[in-house]
Amino acid sequence: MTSLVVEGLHVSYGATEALAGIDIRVDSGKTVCLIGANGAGKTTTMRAVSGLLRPRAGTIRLDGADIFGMRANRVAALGLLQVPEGRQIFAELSVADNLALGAWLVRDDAEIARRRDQVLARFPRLRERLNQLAGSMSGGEQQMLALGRALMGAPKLLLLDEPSMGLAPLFVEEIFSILADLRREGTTILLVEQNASAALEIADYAYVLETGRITMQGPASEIANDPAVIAAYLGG
Amino acid sequence: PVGAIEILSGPNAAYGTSIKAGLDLALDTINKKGILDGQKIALTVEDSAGNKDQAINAARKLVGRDKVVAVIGPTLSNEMFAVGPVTNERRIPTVGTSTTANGITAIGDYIFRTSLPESDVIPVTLKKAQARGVKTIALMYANDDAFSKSGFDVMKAAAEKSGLKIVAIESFGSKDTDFSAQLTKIKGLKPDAIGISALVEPVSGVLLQARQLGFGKETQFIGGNGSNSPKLGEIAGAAADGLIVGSPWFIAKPDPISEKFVSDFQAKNGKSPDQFAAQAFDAMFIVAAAIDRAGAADSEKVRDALLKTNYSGVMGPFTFTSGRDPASTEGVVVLEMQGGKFGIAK
Amino acid sequence: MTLLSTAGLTRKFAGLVAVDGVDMAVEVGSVHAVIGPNGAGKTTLFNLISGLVEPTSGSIDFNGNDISRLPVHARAGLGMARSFQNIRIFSAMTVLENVLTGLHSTITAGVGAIVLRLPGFHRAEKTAVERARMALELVGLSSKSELLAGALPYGDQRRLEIARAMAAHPRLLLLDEPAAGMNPAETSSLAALVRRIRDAGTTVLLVEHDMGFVMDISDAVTVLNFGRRIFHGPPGAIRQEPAVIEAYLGKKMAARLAARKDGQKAIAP
Amino acid sequence: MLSQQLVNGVLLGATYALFALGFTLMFGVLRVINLTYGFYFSAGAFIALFATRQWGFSIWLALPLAAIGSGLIAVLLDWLLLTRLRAKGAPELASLMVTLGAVLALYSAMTLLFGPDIRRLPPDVIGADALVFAGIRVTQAQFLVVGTTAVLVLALVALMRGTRLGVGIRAMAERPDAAELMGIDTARLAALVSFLSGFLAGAGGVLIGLNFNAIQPYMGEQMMLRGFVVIIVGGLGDLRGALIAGLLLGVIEVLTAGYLDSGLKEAVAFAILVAVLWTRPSGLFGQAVLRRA
Amino acid sequence: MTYPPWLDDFLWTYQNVIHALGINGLLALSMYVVLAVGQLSLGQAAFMGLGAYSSALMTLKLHLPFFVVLPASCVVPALFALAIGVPTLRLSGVYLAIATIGLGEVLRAIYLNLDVLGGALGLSGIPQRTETWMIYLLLIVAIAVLWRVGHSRIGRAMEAMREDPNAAQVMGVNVQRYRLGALVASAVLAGVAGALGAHASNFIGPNEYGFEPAVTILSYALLGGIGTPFAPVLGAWILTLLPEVLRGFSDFRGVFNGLIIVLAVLFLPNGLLALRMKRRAA
Ligand SMILES: Nc1ncnc2c1ncn2[C@@H]1O[C@H](COP(=O)(O)OP(=O)(O)OP(=O)(O)O)[C@@H](O)[C@H]1O
Ligand SMILES: Nc1ncnc2c1ncn2[C@@H]1O[C@H](COP(=O)(O)OP(=O)(O)OP(=O)(O)O)[C@@H](O)[C@H]1O
Ligand SMILES: [Mg+2]
Ligand SMILES: [Mg+2]
Repeated sequence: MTSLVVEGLHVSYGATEALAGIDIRVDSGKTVCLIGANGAGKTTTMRAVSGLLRPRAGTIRLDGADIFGMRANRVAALGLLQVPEGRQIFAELSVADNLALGAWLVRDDAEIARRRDQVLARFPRLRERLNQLAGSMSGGEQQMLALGRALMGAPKLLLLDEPSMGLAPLFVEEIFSILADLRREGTTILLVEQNASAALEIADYAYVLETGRITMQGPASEIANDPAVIAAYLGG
Repeated sequence: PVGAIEILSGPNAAYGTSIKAGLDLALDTINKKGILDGQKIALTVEDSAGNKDQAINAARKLVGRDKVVAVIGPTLSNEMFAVGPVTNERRIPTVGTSTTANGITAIGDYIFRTSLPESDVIPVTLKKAQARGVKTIALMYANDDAFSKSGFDVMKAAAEKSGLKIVAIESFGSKDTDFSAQLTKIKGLKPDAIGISALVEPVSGVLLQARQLGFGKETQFIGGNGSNSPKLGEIAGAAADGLIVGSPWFIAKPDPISEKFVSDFQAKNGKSPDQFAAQAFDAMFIVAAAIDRAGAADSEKVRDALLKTNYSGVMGPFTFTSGRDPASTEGVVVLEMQGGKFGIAK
Repeated sequence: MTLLSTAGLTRKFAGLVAVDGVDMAVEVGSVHAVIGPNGAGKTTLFNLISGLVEPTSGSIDFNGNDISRLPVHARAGLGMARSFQNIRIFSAMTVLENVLTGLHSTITAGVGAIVLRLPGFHRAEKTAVERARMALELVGLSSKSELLAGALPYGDQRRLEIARAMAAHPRLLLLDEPAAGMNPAETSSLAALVRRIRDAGTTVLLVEHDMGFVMDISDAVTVLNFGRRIFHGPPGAIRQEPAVIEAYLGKKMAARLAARKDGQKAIAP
Repeated sequence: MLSQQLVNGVLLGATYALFALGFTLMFGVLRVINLTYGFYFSAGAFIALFATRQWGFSIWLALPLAAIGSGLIAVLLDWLLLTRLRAKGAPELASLMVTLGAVLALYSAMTLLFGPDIRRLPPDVIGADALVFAGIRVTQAQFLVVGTTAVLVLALVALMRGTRLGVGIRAMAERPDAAELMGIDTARLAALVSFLSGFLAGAGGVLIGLNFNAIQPYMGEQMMLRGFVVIIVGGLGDLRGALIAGLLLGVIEVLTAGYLDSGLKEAVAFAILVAVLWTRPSGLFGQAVLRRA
Repeated sequence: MTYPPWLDDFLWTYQNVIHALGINGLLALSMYVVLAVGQLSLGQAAFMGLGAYSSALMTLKLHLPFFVVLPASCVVPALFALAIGVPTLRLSGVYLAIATIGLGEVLRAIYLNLDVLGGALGLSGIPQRTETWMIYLLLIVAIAVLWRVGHSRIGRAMEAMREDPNAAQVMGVNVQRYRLGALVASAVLAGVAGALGAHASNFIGPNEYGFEPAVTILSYALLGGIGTPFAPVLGAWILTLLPEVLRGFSDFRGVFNGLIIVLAVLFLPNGLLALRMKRRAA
C-alpha cells in the first residue's frame, strides 16, 4: 500500500517553466489519471516524480517519505516504477534480458520466474520472441515489452506514460484490463493517457493539466462528464 | 647567452634529459670561473617534446628573443634537419651533440656537431668483430628514425666494404617491443654476428629476446652508437654480455678528466652518465671556450672560433674538420659488455 | 489510376516472414490505410516502400517505375515522403530547419550558387522557407519554429514529423501512426489536415491503430495479419469482415464501429 | 621455423589481446573512448615495479596489487573526468577530448616523478629460462601472458553474458535513464566497470612489462594504436572478438616479418585489418546498432 | 617590405608559430568537414602527408614553381580520398576511424621503405616558398566557403545526416555522396595544409603524419567545437599556442597543458565555441 503526495512542484528546462507548481495526490490503492494536451507537462510530471528530472522546487513524498531530488534508482527501490513515454526498451538486448532487467531489484529467483510466467501469459507475443533483439520488434511489441518489463518489478506504485500508444484495438483492451487487474490487486497507479475516455473509466480520480498548471480535478466519473473536458479531450 | 633545444617531455625525453644533465654539469664548472673575464654563461634550455614544430619554435625563440650567440642541440637528427636551416639563416652557430645522421653538417656553414658520425666509428667495430672470426653478419635496424636508419646505412656499407657477407637485413619500429619474428628468421640463417642500429631501448629488447630464443655465445652482437649506453646493462642485464660497440668514450675510461666527470655526474644526478651526457658535457665546454676565444658574444666570431677548436675533454682530444664534423677518430675504442658494464674489448 | 503498387512483396527476417507476398495498389488521390495487429508487418511494408529495408522478393512500382532497388534518397527525389512510427526528428536542429531538411530535394541551388551566393541560391532558399512555414502553419507549430526540435513535447514532435514529410508536397505521403500520442480532439484536427493534404493532390498511405480516425478519412483499407493481406476494400466493409474482427478489431470494437457517430473517438473499450 | 614463428605470432597476439580486454570493456560497454586506459596500463607496471624493487614483493603479490591499484586509479579518474560529462549528457567525443588532456597531464606527471627511463622488473621475479618443446621456445613470462589472457577472456565472457550484472552493464550503456528506472545504480555500475577495466589494464601492464622487460611511463601510450585496432576489428565490447583480433594481428605481423619483409609488417597487418572491416563493417563480432524506423 | 627592426625580430621569432596557427587552422577545418557529416576520420594526417610529400617532390625533383605546386598538392590526397572513400563509405564512426588510421599506417610504411621518399631521414632541403599571406588567405577562403555551405541546404543535410543518416536519406539526402564529398574536400584542405607546411620548414619526415598527429588534428575540432567553422580553428589555435605559452613552466609544461584541456572540456563539453549555425539563409 503506497501513496504519493506532490505539492508545489516546479520544473523548468532552462528558462522555460514546464510545471508551475502543481499538487497531486495519489492515495494508496487508487488509480489516478492525468490528462492534458500535448506539451501540458504530463511527461515532465512523471519524470520529476520518478527522479529522472531534478525539480526546481516542491515536495514529493512517497508514503510520507521525502523523495524530492532522490535519484531514480533509489526511488525505484522504494517500489515506484515507471513505464516511460516512447517505450525506452533496451534495443540491443534480447526480450528476455529486458524482462530480466525489469526484475533487477528482485533477488529471489523463484519469484522472478513466477512473474515472468505471468507477464508472458499476458503477452504471448513476447514468449514467441524471447531471444529476439528488442530493437527489432514492432512498435506495438515494444510497447508490450515496456509494460511487461515494469510488471516484472511488481511495483507498489506504477507510473504509466501513455501505455496504450501504438497498440492495436484488441491490445488496448488488454492493457486496460491489466490495469483494472492491477488496481484490484492493490497497486497504486498514476496514469497518463491520450485515450482519455478509457482512462477515466478505470480511474478513481483525475487531474487536468494545462500548460504546467492543474486546472481541474475531481472523481474520474465527474471529470468524464464535464462538458469542457469532453470538448477538449474526449472528442465530443 | 647560449641556448639549447632538447627533448624534455614526451616519450623520447630520456635522451634530452640526459643531455641537459651533461650541459648543466659543465655549466657549473664553467660558471665557477666564468668566461670573457668572469662573465657567466646563461644557458636557456628549451623543450622540443620531440616535435618538429616545437623544435623550430624553440630555435626561433632562442635566436629571435633570447638573442643567443650559439645553440646546442637539438636532440634528434630529424629535428636538426628542421632547426638547422632556421639557425643557419640567422648565422647562429649550432652544435649538435647527438645528431649522428649523414648530411647534418651539410645543412649549412653554421651547423656543427661534436658527436662522431657513425661512419667513423662502425668500421672500427667491424674490424674487431672480424678479428674474432666473424664472416657472416645479419643486420637489424629501426627503420623509423633517422638516427637508426642512417647508422644502418653506414653499417651496411662498412660491412660490404670489409668483406663481410650480409645474410639478412631486418627492420623494426623504434617503439617495438617484440622482435621474435626477425630473430627467429635470423636464427635459421646462422650468421656469425648480428649488427644492430637502433636506440638503446629496442637494442636491449632485441638482446633479451635473442637470448630467450636461444642465441648463445657463438653469435657476436655488434651495436651501433645507440647501444653505447649504461642503460643497456641496466635493462638487458646479462643478456647484453658479449655485445661490442665502438665508442669515443666509455664510462670506465681510464682518464682523469673522464673519471672526474663520471664521479661529479653521479654525485649531482644520482646515476651514471651515458655518452649523450658525456658528449653534451664536452660540447658545453667547446662552445664556452669558443665564446671566450672569440672575445665577444658575437655569433660570427664564435663560429670562427669554433672552427679553431682544439680541446681535450672527456671524450679525448677534439678538433673540427673544415666540414664542421669531429676531426679525430683516434679516441674510438671498441667496448664489450660484460656483467652489465662496458669494458675494453679484448 | 494507381500511383503505387506492390506485387508479391516479401521480406524475411531470420526465419520470420514479416511481409509475406503482399499485393497492394494505392490509387492516385486517395487516402489509403494499412491496419493490422501489432507485428503484422505494416512498418516493414513502409520500410520496403521507402527503401530502408530491401525486399527478399517481389517488386514495387511507383508511378510507372520499378523502384524496388532504388536507393532511399532517389525515392524521395521521385516524390515520396514519410514519417516514422518511432519519432526520428533531428533533435539538435530547430523546428524550421527540420522542415527545411524535408525540402532538401526541392531546393535546386548547386554548390557554386551556394558558395558564390548567386541569386538562384537566395531565391531557392526563400521559397523553401516559405513552404516550410506553410507546412508548420498547417500542423499548428508556427509559433515554435525556432525551438530546438528535441525540446518539443511528444505530440508536437509527431506533428513536426508530419510537417517535415508533407512540406515538399510529395506525390505519395507515408504516415506511420500519425495519431499516436494525440488526444481525440487533436486526432480529429489531424484528420482534417490529412484530408486537406489529399485535396491538395498528395496521395496518402497511412498506418494507424485509431479506428475512428481510419474510418473517418480513408478511401480504402488494407488489412495485414502475420505479414499477409487478409482484407482489402472500403473502410465500411471491415466491421463486417470476420477475419478482421477476429485478428484485429475484437467484437467490442466492431460493434462500436458499427454504432458510432462520426467524429467520435471509437477506441474506448 | 614456421612452427616457432606461429608460436611467436600467438604470443605477440596474446599481448595485444591482453591489452585490449579491459579496453574493449570500457570502450564497448561504457561507450566512452577513454584514452586514459593506456595510463592504467603504465600505472600497473609501475606499481608492480615498486612493489618488487622497493618492498621486495614476489610477483604473485605484486601482480594483484598492481591490478587493484590501477583499478582504483581508474575509478578515481572516471569519477573526476567522466561522471560530470555523463551527467551533462555531453557528446561522445567530449570524453575522448577530456581523456586526451588527462593523459597528457598524467604521462607528463609520471615522467616527472619517475623519470623517462626504461626499467624492468627484477630479473629474478620469474624464471628467465625458456621452456623448449620440440624445438619451440617459450618463456615462462610468455606462458603467464597466454594463460592469464585465456583465463580472463573466459571469466569475462561468463560475467558479461551469463550474469545479471553483465546484462545490467549493457543496459546502462544503452539507456542510462531507463536503466535507472529499473533500479540500477548506474553510477556504481559505471564505477565497477571502470574498476574492472583498470584492473585488467594494470594486470596487463605488469605481465607485458615482464614479458618484454620494458617498463616506462609511455608504455601504455605505445600500445594504444594496436589496442584500438584490436578492439574495433574484434567488434566493440566483444571480448572474444578482442581475443581473436589480437591473435590475428600478432600472427600477421610475425608472419609478414618472418616471410615477407619486416619493414612491411605494419603495412600488411593494417591492410588486412582494413580489409576485414570492409567485409564486416562492424568488426568480426560486432553487430550493427539497431534503430528501427 | 621593410618593418621596424623590433617588428621584424618579432615576426622572425614567431614566424613558425604564425605559420603553424594558419596551417593547423586549415587542418582543423579539414577535420571539421568530416565531423560535420557525422563521420570520424583519423586520416587527416595521412592526407596532409600526401600533400606534403607530393608537393615536396614536385619542388625538389621537378623544380616546378610554387604557384603550380600548391594547387597540385591537393590532387594526390583527393585521389586517395576518392579511392579509399568508395569502399569505406560503408563504415561509420570508430570503424571508419580505424580504417583511416590503418591506411595512414600503410602510407607511413611506404614513406619509410621507398628510397625516393628518403625513408626515415625524410626529405630535407625543401626551399621555403610558403608566405604567411598565402596561408591566411587560404584559411579565410576556406572558412568563408564552409560558412556559406553551412548556411544552405547542404549544411542542413550535413547536420541531419550527422544525427540520423537513415532519416536524412528519407528526406532525399544522398548520404553516400555527401560523405564522399566531405572526405575529398577534407583531403584537399589537409593536402594543401601539408604542402604549405612542407614549404615552410625545409624538412618533412614520415613520423609527422602518423597516429599521434592524426589524434592532434581531431582534438583541434573537438576542443573548439563543430558548430561553426570558426570553432575548430579556435581549437587549433589554442592547442598550438598552449605549448608555446607554457614554455616558462619547463618541466611542468605537459602537466599544465593537459590540465587546461581537461578543465576546458569539463566546463564546455560541446567545445569552446559551442554556438551552432542557424542553417537558414536570410
Ligand atoms: N528537454 C526539454 N528541453 C526544453 N523544454 C522541454 C524539454 N522537454 C519538454 N520541454 C517542454 O516542457 C513542456 C512540457 O513537456 P512534456 O513533455 O511534459 O509534455 P506532455 O504533456 O508530456 O506532452 P505530450 O502529450 O506531447 O507527451 C513542453 O512545453 C515542452 O516543450
Ligand atoms: N530487423 C528485424 N529483425 C527481426 N525481426 C524483425 C525486424 N524488423 C521487424 N521484425 C519483426 O517483423 C514483424 C513485423 O514488424 P513491423 O514493425 O512491420 O510490425 P507493425 O505491423 O508495424 O506493428 P506495430 O503495429 O506494432 O507497429 C514483427 O514481429 C517484428 O518483430
Ligand atoms: Mg508526454
Ligand atoms: Mg509499426
